[in-house]
Amino acid sequence: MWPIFHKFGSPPWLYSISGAILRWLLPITLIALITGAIWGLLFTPAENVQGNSYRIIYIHVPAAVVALAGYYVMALAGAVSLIWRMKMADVAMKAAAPVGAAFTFIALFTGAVWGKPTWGTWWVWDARITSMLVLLFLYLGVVALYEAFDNKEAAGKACAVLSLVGMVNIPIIYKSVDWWYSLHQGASIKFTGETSIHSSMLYPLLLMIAAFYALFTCCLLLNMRAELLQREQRTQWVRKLIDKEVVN
Amino acid sequence: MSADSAGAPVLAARSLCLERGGRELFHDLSFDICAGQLWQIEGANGAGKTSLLRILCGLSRYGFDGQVERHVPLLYLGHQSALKALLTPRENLAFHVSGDSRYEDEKIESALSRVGLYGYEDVASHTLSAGQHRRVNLARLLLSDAPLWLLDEPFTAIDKAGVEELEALLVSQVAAGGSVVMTSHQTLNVDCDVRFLNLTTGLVA
Amino acid sequence: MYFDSLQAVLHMDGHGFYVWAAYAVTLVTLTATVIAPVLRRRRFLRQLAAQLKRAQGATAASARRIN
Amino acid sequence: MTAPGAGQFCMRLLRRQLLLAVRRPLEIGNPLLFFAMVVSLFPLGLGPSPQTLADFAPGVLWITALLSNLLTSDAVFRSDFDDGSLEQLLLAPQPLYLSVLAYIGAHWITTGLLLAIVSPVFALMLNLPGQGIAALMASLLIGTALLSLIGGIGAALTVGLKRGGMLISLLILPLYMPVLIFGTAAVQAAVTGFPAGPYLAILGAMLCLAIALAPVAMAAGLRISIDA
Repeated sequence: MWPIFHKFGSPPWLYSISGAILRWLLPITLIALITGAIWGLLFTPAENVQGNSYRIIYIHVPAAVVALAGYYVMALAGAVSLIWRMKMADVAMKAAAPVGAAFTFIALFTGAVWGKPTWGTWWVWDARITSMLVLLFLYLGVVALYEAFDNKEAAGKACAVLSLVGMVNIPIIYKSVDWWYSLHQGASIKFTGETSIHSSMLYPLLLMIAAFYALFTCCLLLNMRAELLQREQRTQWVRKLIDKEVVN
Repeated sequence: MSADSAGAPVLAARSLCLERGGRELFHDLSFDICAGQLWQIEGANGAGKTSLLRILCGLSRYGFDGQVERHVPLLYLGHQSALKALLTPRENLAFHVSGDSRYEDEKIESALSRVGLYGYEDVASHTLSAGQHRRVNLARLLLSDAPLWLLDEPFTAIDKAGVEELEALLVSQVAAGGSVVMTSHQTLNVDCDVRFLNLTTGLVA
Repeated sequence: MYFDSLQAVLHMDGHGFYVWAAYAVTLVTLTATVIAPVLRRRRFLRQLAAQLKRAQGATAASARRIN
Repeated sequence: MTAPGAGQFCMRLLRRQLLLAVRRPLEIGNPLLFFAMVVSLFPLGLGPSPQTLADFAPGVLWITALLSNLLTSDAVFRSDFDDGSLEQLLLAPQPLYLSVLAYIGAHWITTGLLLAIVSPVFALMLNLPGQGIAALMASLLIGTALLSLIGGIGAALTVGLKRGGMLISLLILPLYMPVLIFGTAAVQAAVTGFPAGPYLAILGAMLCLAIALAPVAMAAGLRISIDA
């Protein structure tokens, strides 16, 4: 296990392996996304209650799932960077924050657009939407804290602490918001479709969830590569890389 | 007193490397600081003297390579005086945050009068001058029984008499078997061996 | 295919605006998320290459600047 | 002479922080003044109808308390960072975990505790029904301690930054939300005649968790800030 761990700690290795992964993962992801979107938009039947507006589910649910998972990826990377002082974990954590924020934004926006035809309002202070909003704030907090530090190594550590604090708090926030909403709930609004989703609707959804996970990985790797270069700009391997990549 | 007779090191630096802003400040720096030694770290501005001292005392924990082993309690005086303007010198010493034991009142009084702050014990520190702030910190040196002192530019803002006093303090600390590591541009006028660590040339002498 | 015509696809029984708006914004956001690091990496590489070229041209000058 | 035990050192820090606060009474008065002024803004915005005010009172009082706590939390470590005391604290042989607890304790005593004590006056001004006042005080007592602990994390992470003031609110406001929810819920329950105990118990549980974990994060944050 340790040799692999050490390899992950080596920037040039990570840079080249991530490049190799991206070369096939990115096309596959794009194909999966396009297939899933076309399948969900054009080839699935309309939902009984919501009609065609439910088709937003094919981006809303995957974005929400991946946004939440992304926070845990970020916090775990932060923990690794704090405990084992692994610089590459730092890079991964920093790279995850803006990507996670983008996915959270998508989940929020599509949720709002979905809410208008379904509930007749753009925004409901529903437990899930509210905690998604909090998640966006947490992501933005990490991004803002990172940008505020001049010393990027300190920035990485500080963000790692913050993301761990956030990870402890996410379940608490979610539970308390959930409880708060059930206390104040006036008209009962429930997400439909999830409990009794038809398999013809389910398969494209699963495909989209997988594709979004893959896309998150791609974005994470792309961000890490950019960050790696910047951090390692004075090292020999980056110099060599420049000769190779820029001359061409 | 020589290094050979001094026994086990109180502080050991092992292959320290530090890079700041793309420039290597020092590379593969190893040395042992033993009891009864006085070390002066030299170097041009920006040579990394303060950075090295912060690494040695443990305030810098990452961003450098190498290990530091600390074997004894230490006392660190940085650029900042760590004095609260709203507290009097007496309170500043009595409530000091560095975790020393609580000093008795008489001890604080005698220390303050020894550093020339007799009569200033109970005025708010913000009325004191920068040099007097440094002198309160000298009183900390008098009170402390830490075997290792790490002093960052201790002579700044101190008048001639104060410099002599501080030099006498350093000598007595070394004579009592303690050790001192300090950064300074000044030539020390002390009658004990001074070891030099020049960060610009990388020489240990 | 569930819909009969392009018209029906765009209209989606009155929900077309919402569905297509959601997909469009998602597309834009995701594209930006993917493109941003690629651009950043490319810009950085170019910058660094230029910097190296300059350093090679004037080693002495750059040495003076650092000091 | 040996270094004092952790408990003794903690008490010394607590005394030091309280003494510093007493020496600058304006710092103690400011959050209270802020609380009073913001509370008096709400009737202007919501209208003077006693019923409206009474309905909104629990939320208004809690949000105002939260904001005034937020404003002061930036200063917990700031002056110690500026004059170098923080470096000395980090080098102290006593566990930093307990030392930061002492700082937070002093902060709570000079802000949250006082706020909880004066809150009934403002509760009456906002026409909060009498049966809610005890719950308000109790929830503020527990809740502001929680807020101070959470705010301390933000303060520790941003103390090394020159423009930390605005950033700290972005970092810690999301974490304040559960406290706000259960704090207002306790008051609302008491007003409507339900027991406030369960909500206070939840606040207490969160406080226990925060006491256990927040100092760890604060200590790590301070070490990072000092190192930056």
